[in-house]
Amino acid sequence: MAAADLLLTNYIPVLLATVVGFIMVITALLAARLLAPFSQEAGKGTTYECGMLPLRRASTNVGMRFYLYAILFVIFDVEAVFIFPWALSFIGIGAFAYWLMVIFIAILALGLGYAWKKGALQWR
Amino acid sequence: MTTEETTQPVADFSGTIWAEVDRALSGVTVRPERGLLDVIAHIPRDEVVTALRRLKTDAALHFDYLRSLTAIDREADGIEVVYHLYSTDKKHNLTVKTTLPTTDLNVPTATTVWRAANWLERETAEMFGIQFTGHPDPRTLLMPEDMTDVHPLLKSHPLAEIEVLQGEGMGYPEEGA
Amino acid sequence: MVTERAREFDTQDLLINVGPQHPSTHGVFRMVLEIDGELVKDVIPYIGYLHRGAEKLCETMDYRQGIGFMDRTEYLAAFNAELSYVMAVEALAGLEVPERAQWIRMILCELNRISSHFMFMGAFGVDTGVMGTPFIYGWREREGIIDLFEEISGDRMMYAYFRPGGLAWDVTTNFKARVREVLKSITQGIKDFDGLFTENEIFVARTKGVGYISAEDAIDYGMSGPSLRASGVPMDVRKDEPYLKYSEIDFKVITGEHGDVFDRYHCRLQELRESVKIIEQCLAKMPDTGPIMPEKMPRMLRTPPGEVYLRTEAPRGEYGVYLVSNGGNRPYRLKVRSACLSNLQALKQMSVGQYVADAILVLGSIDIVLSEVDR
Amino acid sequence: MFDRLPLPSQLDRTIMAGGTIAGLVAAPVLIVLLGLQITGTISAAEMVFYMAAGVVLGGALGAVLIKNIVHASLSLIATLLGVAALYLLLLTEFIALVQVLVYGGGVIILLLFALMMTNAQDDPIVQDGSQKPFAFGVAVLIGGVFVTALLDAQWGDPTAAVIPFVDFGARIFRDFSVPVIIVAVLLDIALTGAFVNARRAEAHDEEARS
Amino acid sequence: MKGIAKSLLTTLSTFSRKPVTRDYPNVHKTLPERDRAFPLLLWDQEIDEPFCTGCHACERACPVECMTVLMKDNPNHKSVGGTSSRRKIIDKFWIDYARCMRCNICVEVCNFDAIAMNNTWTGHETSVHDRKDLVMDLQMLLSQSHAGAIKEWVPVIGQTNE
Amino acid sequence: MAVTPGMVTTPESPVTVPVITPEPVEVPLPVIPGEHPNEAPRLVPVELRPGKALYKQVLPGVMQAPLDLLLGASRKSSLWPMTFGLACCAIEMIATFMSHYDLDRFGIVPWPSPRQSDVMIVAGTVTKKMAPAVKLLYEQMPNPKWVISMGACATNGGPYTRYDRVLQGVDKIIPVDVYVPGCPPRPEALIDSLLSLQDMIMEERGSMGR
Amino acid sequence: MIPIENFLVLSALLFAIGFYGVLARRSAILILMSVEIMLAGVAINFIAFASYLDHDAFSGLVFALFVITVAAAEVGLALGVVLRLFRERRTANVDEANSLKW
Amino acid sequence: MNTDLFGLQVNVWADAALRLQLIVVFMTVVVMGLIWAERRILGRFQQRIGPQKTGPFGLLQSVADAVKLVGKEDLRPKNADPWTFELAPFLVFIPIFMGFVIVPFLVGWNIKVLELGLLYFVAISSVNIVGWVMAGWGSDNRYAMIGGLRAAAQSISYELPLVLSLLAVAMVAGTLNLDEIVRQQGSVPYIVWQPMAFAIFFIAALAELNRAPFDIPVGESEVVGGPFVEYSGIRWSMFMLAEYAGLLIMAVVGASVFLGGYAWPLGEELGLGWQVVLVGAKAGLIIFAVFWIRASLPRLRIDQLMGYSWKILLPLVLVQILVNGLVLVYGWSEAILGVVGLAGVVALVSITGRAANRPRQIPARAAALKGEAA
Ligand code: SF4
Ligand code: SF4
Ligand code: SF4
Repeated sequence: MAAADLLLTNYIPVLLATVVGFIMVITALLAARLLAPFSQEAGKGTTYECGMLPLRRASTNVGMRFYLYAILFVIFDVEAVFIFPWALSFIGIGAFAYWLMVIFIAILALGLGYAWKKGALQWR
Repeated sequence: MTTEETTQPVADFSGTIWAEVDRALSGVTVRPERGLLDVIAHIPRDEVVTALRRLKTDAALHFDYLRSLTAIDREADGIEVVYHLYSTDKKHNLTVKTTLPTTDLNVPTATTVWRAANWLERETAEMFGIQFTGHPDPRTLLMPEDMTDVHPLLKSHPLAEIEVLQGEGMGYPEEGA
Repeated sequence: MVTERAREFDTQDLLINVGPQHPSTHGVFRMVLEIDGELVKDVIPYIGYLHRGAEKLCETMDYRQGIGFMDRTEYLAAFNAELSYVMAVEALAGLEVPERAQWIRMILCELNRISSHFMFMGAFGVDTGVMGTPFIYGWREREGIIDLFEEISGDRMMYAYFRPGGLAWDVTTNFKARVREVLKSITQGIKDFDGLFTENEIFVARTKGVGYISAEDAIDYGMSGPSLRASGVPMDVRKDEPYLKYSEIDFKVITGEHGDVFDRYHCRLQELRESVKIIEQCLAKMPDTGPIMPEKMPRMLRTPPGEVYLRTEAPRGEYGVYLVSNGGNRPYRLKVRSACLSNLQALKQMSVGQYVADAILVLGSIDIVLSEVDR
Repeated sequence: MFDRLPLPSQLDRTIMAGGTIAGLVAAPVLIVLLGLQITGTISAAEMVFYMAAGVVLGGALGAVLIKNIVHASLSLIATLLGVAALYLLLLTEFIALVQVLVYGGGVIILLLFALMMTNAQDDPIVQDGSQKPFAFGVAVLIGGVFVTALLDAQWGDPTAAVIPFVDFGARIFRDFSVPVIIVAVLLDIALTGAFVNARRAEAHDEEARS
Repeated sequence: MKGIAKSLLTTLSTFSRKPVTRDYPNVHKTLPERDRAFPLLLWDQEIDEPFCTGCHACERACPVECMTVLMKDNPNHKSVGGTSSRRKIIDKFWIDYARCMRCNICVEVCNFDAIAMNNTWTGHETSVHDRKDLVMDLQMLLSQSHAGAIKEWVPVIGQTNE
Repeated sequence: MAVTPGMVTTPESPVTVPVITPEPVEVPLPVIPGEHPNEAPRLVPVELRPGKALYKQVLPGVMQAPLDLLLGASRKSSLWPMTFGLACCAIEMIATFMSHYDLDRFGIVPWPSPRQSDVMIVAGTVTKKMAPAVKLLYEQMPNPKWVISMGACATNGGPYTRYDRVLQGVDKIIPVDVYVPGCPPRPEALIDSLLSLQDMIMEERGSMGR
Repeated sequence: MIPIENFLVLSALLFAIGFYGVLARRSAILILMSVEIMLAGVAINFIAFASYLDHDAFSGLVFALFVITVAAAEVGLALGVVLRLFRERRTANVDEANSLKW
Repeated sequence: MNTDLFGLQVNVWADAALRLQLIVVFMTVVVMGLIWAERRILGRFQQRIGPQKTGPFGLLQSVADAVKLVGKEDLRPKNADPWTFELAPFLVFIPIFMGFVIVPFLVGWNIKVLELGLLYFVAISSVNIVGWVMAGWGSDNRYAMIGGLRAAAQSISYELPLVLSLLAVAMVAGTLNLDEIVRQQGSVPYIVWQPMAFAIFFIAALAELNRAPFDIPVGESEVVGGPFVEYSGIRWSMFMLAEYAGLLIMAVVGASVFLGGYAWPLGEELGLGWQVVLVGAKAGLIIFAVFWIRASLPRLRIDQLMGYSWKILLPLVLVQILVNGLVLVYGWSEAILGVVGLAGVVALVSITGRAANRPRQIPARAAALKGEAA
């Protein structure tokens, strides 16, 4: 079998898993539809708010912190993306690749350090 | 029943802090009374907050702790507002009372003296219909927010009827049955 | 345009409604937290969801009938509540309580303090997020104490056992042995809690420096009990104005220094140990036999006109009963000075500027009993 | 009618209408694709390609057309994950997984946070700009030009080849060392830039509040 | 980390202990003698009639007013040729268990020792589907004592304030 | 209704019945006699609109029976109460969940949200201030749902009946399935009530479309 | 095997859709999303060429990787700008933010 | 395109479908078992019994719960956003389920051996967080909203330590193929060479699974169940299923990558029975530890939680990777790795302890706000 076919075959279960997962949820929902009683009572559609009627549509002022952490995550996620191929191949290339990665990580660590220093990691 | 009946002779204040209180409250109309465990000082309503502040700031008395604030409905004789004071370092007690006529239930707020008075006054206000003038947050405390005309602790406020759900023949029998 | 929008935006801080039905409000307390991100900007407490008129009803009850209602105002430490009430009646009526009854009252009250503190530990532990374990520890120890109470008084929570003048009936014959037995399991429980929390880094990180209140503020708000003592004010009615036999007992008033959540927790933990000590002393000093009621008790107790404000140290702080009599067999006016109400007032002071999670901890750390707050 | 039927409240009009339309559109396509596959006209890979392409294009269309921005971003997720499937079909396993890792986990969360900090707070519905028709024209033009050009060109019949992952890594770190460092610096700049921005915004908030 | 280890060990030690659970529906804990469930009326086994004379003392003393007492002339009184020395006897008696707060006051005020708190499990397992069923009438109040299951409530023997 | 004046009958008049003219009713708000006008509308009983399970409508009766049995059995073994303590009774309720009684043995575990709970244990005094919240929480529970009224207060106001801020029994606003007397009931009594609720569920399993 | 044209046409369409979004949308965040779509189209193109035509050099792959990387960085940075804009102007609409003196 | 399914030659599609069917059954059963076990174990930790009356030893408890949840009305609040609310269970559950594809249960019994299995695992497990945010946003509930945001913030913060700690092992193993990684541990499990990576993996896994002490998104005492407050019945049980399936996957992956899965200590040639016992025991150990921690530790606060990941775990795991690289590229002995790893664990412990025992202080901002409020 060609390498290409092999690769695609490998991912057949992944495709199927998506479908099966979907089917599972749908089946469960349908089963509930069949077995569960449904009614429309007056207060049922209200949002749970510890027994009080909700005041207005829930909206939230998401702190800037959440966003900062998300940026940090994206940046370091990308870093991880670079580390992955490196991790498996650097031995073959030798010390050069290793030190390249050290520099790479160091630069990013610098950024993290800067953010840390500036209090971006401090959740106030 | 009025408080006069329980008033002890004035000579009886030995061993209490009355002398100190009297000194601190010079200039304020105050009528002492010997209570069971401490001295009760009757102060007219207009002067009560001044007196309370003096009692708090006076170095020798230093009543920095408001134990309790409540009122007593004396029906025809008006409503008494009662302050129980305590000093956390001098460790002595004092009861301060002021009487409001039923026609005019107003008394200056003590929240300016102790923050502790805040909720206590709110409670007293809604329970007796007293107005604490100058109160920073005059909402109801225990009653629903839109019920400002019900004052359950007044003697005139009736108790509810017991709901009779007693099966056949389970109503209370007529008198003499 | 811009400024208008800005103003609009500023009022848009998220309001979350916590309670009246919320796992961590210990009953039907409700507070509205105004939060900015995760920080609490304002707390608006709402109480009164359990206002059921104990004071009003007691005005229609004779003194013995009122005891049951007192039980129910402070259901976690019913003995302590009963004690204040009956002592107020005794003070008004001028009754002398036999010595043995006083010792028994002391033991029972301290035991009740222990059980109440244990329940605090449990509920507080659950607030910090441990899955049930502390809750169960606390209730396990409480169950032991409750069993003892039940043997003595016949009920698990609402004992109705103290009477003006003494006790309703005598304790069981194996009382002392049973108390010792219970004390042993309590000691184990204290150890469990100590091990579970006191040094736990996460617990410490969550509680130290959180919910701070200074001694001055605490006094100004009229706080009392362990919540006040944690701020460093050694105010304890048992020491300052001893009642029962506390003057004959050697015990420390536990104070904290920092006035934060951890101190409030730790004060209670140490108070548990103190209470155990007190009970041990009481057991040693208590006479084995003797009367528990004064000789001549009227069938229907009447009090001379007068008034008394009687305070005792309940687990949550100063439980005061202000009793006004007009000479009948029932109070003319009864006011319960609730420690929780005053402690709760300081909630805003303590939790503003903290994280949402901390606000919950602060609420847990002042250990409220809603029926005492609302009565 | 909807009130009378013992319908669960959640199967309300939106979902029913949406689901019906989606089902009506998707079902025939799926059936055709399956039929083609079974009869051997197209390979399984091609079938998957068409499905993925449908998801990608549908998602992209949704992302640019839907008014509710949260829904638009949901739709974008479909596109980005579908693109990962396309990468897979292009036999680049690694890039596909990277796509899932970076976009599925990171960028989308970032976008959602940003959305929730802005419009989605109260009113997630946005109005599109007035240059819609113009934009439509330009887009059709560009798309048309590209597609005709692409279809016109003679691509021969090249076949895809699998690129071993290890070789790929070696290649990057041997031959592209300078770009890698540049990427690091770029990321750093993005990081600090974002922080500075966020800090300014926060400082502004403080000001506005006080 | 030491503290975390300590908490982990604490819970582990709990893990190794025996559960304290009482297997309730199968195992009933022995109730203490003084247990107070709900008030019951006692049956005078000697004369074969209730002790209760319907004197209303308990009814008046009950803080929650959950009792209703009706008395009648005792048909078994000596004066009419019976064996009992009770001139009056209980005619109808209701206690609303749904309202009773188990305060024991009715027991204390009764001069005839005619009422006692149920200290058996039957007094506790009383859940019903209709709250009217919680209003106990004379027959139900007497049945347990009549059968000999309940005699009198224990602490009354000791010193009480009556 | 009003009796129109001047309808006095004379012996000569054949009409002996006073004419009663209905007056137009203007106040749609239900008013409970003796209630504070602000409060009365909040205290009306919850409006029940029981729903039906689909299988009850589509399946023939024979096939329903095993499903009823299965559902009934599992519902009864997995009663999740909402943690809802109101007053003193709540302490005993919590005690019931604790190690000495351990309701988890019966599969009964408390959940904080009404959405995941099956049974509401009203443990304690329902004041009129709290009553709307109780009602709302009950309404927010998904069907099928049950209510246990625990303790004297929830059943009919208990010791506090005579205080007019207290609701005289929670069954004024929501339907109650099991009443547990006691003030507070022992934990065993609560377990007993849950067991009797389980029996009830098994008995009523066929009609349980609530 | 899937013909290469399929991928190329798809990428062109994606690019066009993204382009439409950039032009038609007013909310800055939505514009960024559209840019993401365009970049995805471009990356598909790169990879298609790399794996179909450039069997051993695969620079296209590396380029695609860099595209993804840069896109992520760009989103992070640009959203930062948008957020700041929003905080100061209370709007995320590019039309309203046309005066750049802040 | 045929492949080998337990000795039979079947079409790849059929093979995948069959194996997935097996997983569906297996997952359902194990998840139910896990829920039962959790309740029993937590019960023991609290000196009580746990489910007991439903079926023998309460074994049917989870079944009863599941059936009941199916027969429970399935609500959606009126104001909820229909699309997000409806789609959230799918988005949460499907990625978790897809994660099963690479889990190396036993020799030949995993669904597929992917060359980039580890990368696949980390990539796919990061997707479901979108579902959490959707559930939170769509419910129109403040608790849910806050819970969803917290979940997202927490998950992205701990994703990196998780990924990188797995990567550290992959470096030593020289492959991302999970099966291969397990096989290489025939004699020594990687926990010996990479103890710190394991510690970090465990902590990060706890956080990813929203398990105590990192359960702030679902913390009962704060947000009453987090993003799922408004979900009832079957949808809610989908979330639960996903949660426990995630726990299962994480435990098996952890057991395979660090504890040697089915290979250690006796090599992979063992019979199926022994392999089941080995994997079960190792995964069970991890799961037990999770439950144990749940019964003992308080919840962290959000700032502490985020800080812990970014300030402590991430730097440490980066150092671990660089050290691994150094040792590997210069061909030093693996023992160095073990020693360094142990030192790392010590560092982790002491830094954690130090971080927790900061001196008490009132934050300046809190003080300022307090002034405002007073
Ligand atoms: S029980 Fe006792 S007090 Fe009550 S009516 Fe009968 S005899 Fe009188
Ligand atoms: S026990 Fe108390 S409440 Fe109950 S009937 Fe007797 S007196 Fe009334
Ligand atoms: S029934 Fe009794 S114990 Fe229960 S809430 Fe009411 S007063 Fe408290």
